[in-house]
Amino acid sequence: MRIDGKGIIDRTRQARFRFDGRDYQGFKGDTLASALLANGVRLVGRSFKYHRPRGILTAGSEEPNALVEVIGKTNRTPNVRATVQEVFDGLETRSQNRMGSLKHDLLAVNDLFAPFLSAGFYYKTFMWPRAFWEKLYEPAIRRAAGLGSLSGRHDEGAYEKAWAHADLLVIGAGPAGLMAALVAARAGADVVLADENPVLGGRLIAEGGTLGGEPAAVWVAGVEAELRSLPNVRILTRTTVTGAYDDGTYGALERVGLHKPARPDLPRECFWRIVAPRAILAAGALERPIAFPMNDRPGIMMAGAVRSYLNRFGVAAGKRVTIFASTDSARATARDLVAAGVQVAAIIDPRPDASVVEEVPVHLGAEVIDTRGRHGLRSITVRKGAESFEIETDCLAMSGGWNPTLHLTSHMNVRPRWSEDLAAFVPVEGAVPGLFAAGAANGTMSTHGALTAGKAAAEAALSALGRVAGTVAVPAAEDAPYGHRAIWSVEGRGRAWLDFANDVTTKDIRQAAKESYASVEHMKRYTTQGMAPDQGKNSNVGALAVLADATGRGIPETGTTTFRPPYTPVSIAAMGAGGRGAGFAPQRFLTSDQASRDRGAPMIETGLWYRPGYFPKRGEATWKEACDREVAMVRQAVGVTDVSTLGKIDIQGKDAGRFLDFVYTNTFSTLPVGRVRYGLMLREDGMVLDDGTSARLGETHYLMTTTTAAAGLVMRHLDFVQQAFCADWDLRFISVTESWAQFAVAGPKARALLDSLLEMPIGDLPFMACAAARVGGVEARLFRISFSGEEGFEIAVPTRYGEALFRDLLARAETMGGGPYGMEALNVLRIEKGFITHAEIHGRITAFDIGMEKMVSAKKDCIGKAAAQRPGLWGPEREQLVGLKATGPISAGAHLFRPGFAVERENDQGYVTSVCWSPTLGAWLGQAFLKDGRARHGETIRLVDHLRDIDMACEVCDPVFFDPEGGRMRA
Amino acid sequence: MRYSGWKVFAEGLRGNKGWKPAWRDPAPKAEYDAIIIGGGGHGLSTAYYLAKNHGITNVAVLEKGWLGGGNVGRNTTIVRANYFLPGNSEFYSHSLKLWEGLERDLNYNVMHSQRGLVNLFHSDGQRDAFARRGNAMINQGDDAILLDREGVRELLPYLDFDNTRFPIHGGLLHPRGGTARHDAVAWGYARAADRRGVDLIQNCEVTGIDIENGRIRGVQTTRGAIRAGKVGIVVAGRSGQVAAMAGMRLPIESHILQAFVTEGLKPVIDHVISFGMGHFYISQSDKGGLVFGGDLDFYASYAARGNLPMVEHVMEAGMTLMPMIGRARVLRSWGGIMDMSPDGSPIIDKTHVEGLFLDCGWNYGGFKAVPASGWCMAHLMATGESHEVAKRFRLDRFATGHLLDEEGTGSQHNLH
Amino acid sequence: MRLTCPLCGPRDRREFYYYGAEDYLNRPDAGAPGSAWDDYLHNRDNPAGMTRDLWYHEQGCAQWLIVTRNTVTHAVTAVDLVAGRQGAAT
Amino acid sequence: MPELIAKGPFDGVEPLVMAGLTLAPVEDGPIWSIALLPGGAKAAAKALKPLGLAFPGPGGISEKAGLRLVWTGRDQAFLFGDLPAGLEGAAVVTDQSGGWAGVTLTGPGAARALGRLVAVDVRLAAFPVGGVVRTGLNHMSAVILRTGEDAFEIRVFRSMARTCWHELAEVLRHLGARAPLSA
Repeated sequence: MRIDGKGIIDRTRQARFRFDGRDYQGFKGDTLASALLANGVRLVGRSFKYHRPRGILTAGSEEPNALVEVIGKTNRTPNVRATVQEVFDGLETRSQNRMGSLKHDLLAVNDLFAPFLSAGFYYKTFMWPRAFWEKLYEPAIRRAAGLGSLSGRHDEGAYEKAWAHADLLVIGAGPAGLMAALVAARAGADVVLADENPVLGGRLIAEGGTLGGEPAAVWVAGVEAELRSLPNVRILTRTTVTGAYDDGTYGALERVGLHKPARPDLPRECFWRIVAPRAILAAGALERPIAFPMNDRPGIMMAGAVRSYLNRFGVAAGKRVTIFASTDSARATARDLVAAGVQVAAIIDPRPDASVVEEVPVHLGAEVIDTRGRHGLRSITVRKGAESFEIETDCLAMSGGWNPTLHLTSHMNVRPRWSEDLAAFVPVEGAVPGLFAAGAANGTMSTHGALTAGKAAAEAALSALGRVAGTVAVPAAEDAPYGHRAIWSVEGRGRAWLDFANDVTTKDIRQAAKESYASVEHMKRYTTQGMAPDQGKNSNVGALAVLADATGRGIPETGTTTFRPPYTPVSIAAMGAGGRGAGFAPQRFLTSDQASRDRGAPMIETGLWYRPGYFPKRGEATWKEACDREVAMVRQAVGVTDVSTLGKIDIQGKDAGRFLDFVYTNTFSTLPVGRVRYGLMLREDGMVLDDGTSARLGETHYLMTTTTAAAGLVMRHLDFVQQAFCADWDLRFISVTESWAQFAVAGPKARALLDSLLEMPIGDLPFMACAAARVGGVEARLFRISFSGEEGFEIAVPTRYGEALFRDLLARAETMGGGPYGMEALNVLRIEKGFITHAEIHGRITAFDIGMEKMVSAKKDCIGKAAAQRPGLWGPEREQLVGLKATGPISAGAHLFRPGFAVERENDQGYVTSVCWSPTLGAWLGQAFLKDGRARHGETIRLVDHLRDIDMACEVCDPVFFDPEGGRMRA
Repeated sequence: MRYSGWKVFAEGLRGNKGWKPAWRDPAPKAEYDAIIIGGGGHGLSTAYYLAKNHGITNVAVLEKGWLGGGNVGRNTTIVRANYFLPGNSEFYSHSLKLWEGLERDLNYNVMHSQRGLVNLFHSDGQRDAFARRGNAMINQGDDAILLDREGVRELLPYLDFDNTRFPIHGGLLHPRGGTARHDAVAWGYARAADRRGVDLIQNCEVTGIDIENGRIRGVQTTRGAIRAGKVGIVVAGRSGQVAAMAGMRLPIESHILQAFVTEGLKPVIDHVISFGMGHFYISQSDKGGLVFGGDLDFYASYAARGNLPMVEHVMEAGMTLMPMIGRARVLRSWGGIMDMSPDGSPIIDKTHVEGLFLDCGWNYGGFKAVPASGWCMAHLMATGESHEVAKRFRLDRFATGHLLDEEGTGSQHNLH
Repeated sequence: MRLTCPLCGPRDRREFYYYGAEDYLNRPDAGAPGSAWDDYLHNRDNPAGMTRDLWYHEQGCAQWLIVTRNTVTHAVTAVDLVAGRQGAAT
Repeated sequence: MPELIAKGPFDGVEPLVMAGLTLAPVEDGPIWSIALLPGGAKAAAKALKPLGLAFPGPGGISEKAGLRLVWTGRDQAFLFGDLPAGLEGAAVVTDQSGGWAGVTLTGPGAARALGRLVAVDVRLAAFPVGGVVRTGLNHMSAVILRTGEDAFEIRVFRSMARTCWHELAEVLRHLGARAPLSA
């Protein structure tokens, strides 16, 4: 029911929305909850376990009951708090966690079985027969459990992540927060002011009242206007600070577009990373329910929420309201209702000594012991001393006291402190370095107290930041002492709920304690108390009190569970913004990328790079046909492939050679200028890190090549070795991978092809040599190296000429019966030749395993040399690199067994790392690691791949299958 | 008291007033035959199997906090046997077999659910590496199926097959892999051990280890000195500190592993999915929450809480792999303290002190190992000999080079 | 978590790569016994409290850093250049 | 004789104007990495002096007559422009030309826009005009120069040009879509 003249909603702007298929009318400024209440809708959800009818309990993000699904054009969002979702024209919502209609939820039968569904019942049954768990019990449990549902469709919505740096972060824009922001802003500090609500003011809006003689809202508007006028202030409304992390880093979720119809590019939400050396937590306090019998019916609400709906939204939560509270603030709610013309049937205040000022029936020292009303509250039963009586009412406003909203202060493991006078936990100063609580969040309950505390907190922050605070006057405001008496639960016959969302009752807590789950963590985990969407914001302290009572311990001894981020749930899409599709990792493109795609080459991810798999020709049905052709092309004519992804590190200085001697197992200081050498690099633990060729370009100038996969790894490794062990050596190095486009030209006609475009012919450049060259007027580098086994060269030009050179090379190659070749052919060529890749050097492989122990120079120390001497890394028990030859298909990943032995782990002889069909040799070839393999050449071994259904006899041989003398490379 | 459906029914009828404590709350005795330091999953299962398999019932489990308060109560509940190196293979295979009978053995429903685990791969190289793994699993007697892209699509149609940064080439399906209710595992073992006479002593922190000329004598605790001829250190997460009391310096670095759970949702993910390229894995609990996580925060820490960079990385991985979870909201995040060893495999071994045994280095594979770890640790403590399936988990293997490095990342603790 | 790089100033943790304990700086001599290498590569004090470990400013100046910090509170008390330390020279 | 036509990383890419901001490619000339050798500082300074350049300290830029010397690491700077003589022995010089993809982000609010994307503090006190930072542009490492209060030059590895453009364009698109919102 709307109350004329109350609230800050814009009654000139109507919003039509739907809930469970029915149309309703709200106003701009309404939440779904306030609009539903205004329309007299009380039943909005079903509880998690018993599927009890539930209504709206709160007016904030802590809402445990009123969770709904918001239906968008392309997708839907589950578990949306009706108390947070703002209404707009066209908003479509529906209730969730029901089978059938909300009113007639079939799963409500669970409530009848409640006695058999007590805490932890599922740990004690469903164990027989074994197979029934997955097939029967669990599916049933899963279907019944859960709340809202995802659509299963990709979330196409726009999301954003952003950073902000400030001197001061103010969390919450109530009296304390606004005052703190104002004081800090006037002193010139960079301030970020974040508040969960669309409007500033917090309790000042919810409670109304006056500040400095004027309506609170007017004061708020004045402060907001000033803050918005200052360039050093950033106001983030609809923004919840969700986590406190190390060194002044805070996570915050901004609801950017959720209160509007979806718009392209408009983020639904933005996840902020806010960095501030100081922060003030002014998040206020949360009101506690009372665990009295049958306290979960729609219409039973928090007193503060009832007050907020009245003052902020102009909505009466009921026609005939009763109050059950042990706080003065709830009595104020009653007075606000009366003043607004809403009937208050009675005030039930358990405090015998509480004052009576309201002109309504007040029952002191009384308690509510029962309620009625199937889908909404109809009446309550009150017990006063010996007598008990019934009161007709459709809305009960309850208050068992207030809990400071201190969650962020315990995100770093420091547990809050119990305050006897407040009967609540309060923050421990310094719990989160740089974060200071002020106002109700710190246990200062009066408005004036909050204003003063906010001012003081800002002044303290300013002096810590080395700034001087100006004089800011604190407006006169309500300053009554915090009148309350803790009341946790009321004894009675019916169930009394603590955790509404998870259906945890006082009985469950007492049972858990009795069953040995008496520590607070055990109780929580056994009963699921506090593990629902509200994370126990409404119920944890009450549950703790009940547990303390059940175990005969005090509340502080019983302790509290740790609060962990996020304060309110954050969507995966918001924290994962930017990760969708290709955004997850940078994409790296070769200069030849377009030219390769122009030829229809499928591009394969290798690390962050994209490289061509093969270059299909018309008439080729499979990748293998193309691959076979490309291999033959290289062997018989000439092939061109882009090798720019290999890491290139330019190393210069008098000690460059000495440095390479230290990081490579073999010696480079003796390498003549103009020559290239294959190098093996170990990790300090003796395993092979990487391999590649390094060239000596000048007396003090080397160029190291790494594999594509290990380029970054090697750079980091070299930086470490140099900075840690030889910082004073005369040498510097830098990656030049991106500065050069480099292409391999291989095959019998490679020389002819290159001579046709180089300004000077290759001449007698020997194998494993390098030289400066010029092509098309451009400085180039020429290396005579081969990864294919053919006479091969690599030509490098500055990156900007890469595409032009690649296209030119292909054009020329094609006139010679050659052309481009891709990763597939490259892999076949290297296997035929016995070269290894990271499929072989996979991190568990030593130089000995690949037969390169002689490459570990005995004359010098090098990284990894010592650890490689460990006894377990030598001898016949080690699996050693071998070649495999087979007449039929074989597979990488297969394991090797002695013929005649059972195929089981105990008999495992090794495994296959790479295989290919060799068009050159007309056989299936493989590389494998085999126990004592080098001694077993010629032996027949059984290759078994269960997964691909392959069982093949192979000949063990030397890994070099093709041209073992290397005549073709040196030709 | 034996648990059963009938018991639940009967208790329901009389208002659940008859339930008895799941375990006693005894005061520590002056002496025990064996002491287990650490009341986590591994410690409790060690005590249970000492009693059940070896008849050693005069045992105390000393827990500085509350039972199951360590990583057994802070993990993503995945149970699998998909290792490929001899040494790991047989151990986790043995563990999975124990899991499959655990409910009836413990008379406690730990909700072990074999919903199937899929490891996705994104290149031919990864496919072959997983093939090697899958074949090793089958050679060990476990199960594995290699799925191609279409096979994965059939199983997990909601993944993003079109736009994800690292296209899905296929996956290795481990049908017997799955999940269990983590707390229930600790409680089930605790109750079962207690019923066999083991004393479970909570809020009892070990402050010293008494050694006399190379032999264990007992321990000093916040509840007094307790003597024992055999002591097992089973405190993954704190192994370094406790071992130091016996003068040991371990090959272990402690790291944070964060994990996340969303609000409850109706069933949407049936399997356990692991996305290697993104260091992301996910499953859905019976309560409906999506339970997921990623890699370590990577810096040594005992804070049991992490920071945003890894949080964001995990969420981004989820969004590139399966954007349908975008609107699920993360309800809670937590961090466990991982014993990271230099080869990613655990240690179950004797120490230089006679009668002092060590069970540690579980990296982030500890949960699924709970049954076999206790089984083998109990065997070692009872017989003085390593159990057949755990004989490679030696403390000296790093010195000798007999490594069990599944990741192949070498002697850098946080890379495993 | 933020580290103040001696060259680049305060930066978010995500710009850095973590290696491990400071031990990795104390590389034994080539001839040192196996136990020395075992300690160097594997065994750690792994303190719950103050520690010194190695970070690399990968997205920044590419410097290796020695960070003095607390493993329980995550408080960072000092960040120094590896290259600038005593004995960096050999 | 082949004719090799040079191609930049952003050839054919038009500037993007949105939310009052302009994202545009930069055409770079020669880029030289100059890394001082141990004890080479004096000699390097001597070689740079005639050009009116000083070797910059961390975060610094030395600029004169079209030459720009930008700090990029410990005892290391990138020279944008032609290489002077006389650095031999004092420093290691490496050609980085063409290895970097550069864009400018300019217009009112450019600082806040960039600040949304990068983890570093871009407020003037932390990142003054005429300064440089090496930091992450989301998942890429970048070299970012501040040429004005609301003007930046951003460089990443050439191969990542597309991702760099995408990341920045996203920021602009989101800001553009937010603009009509009343806070």
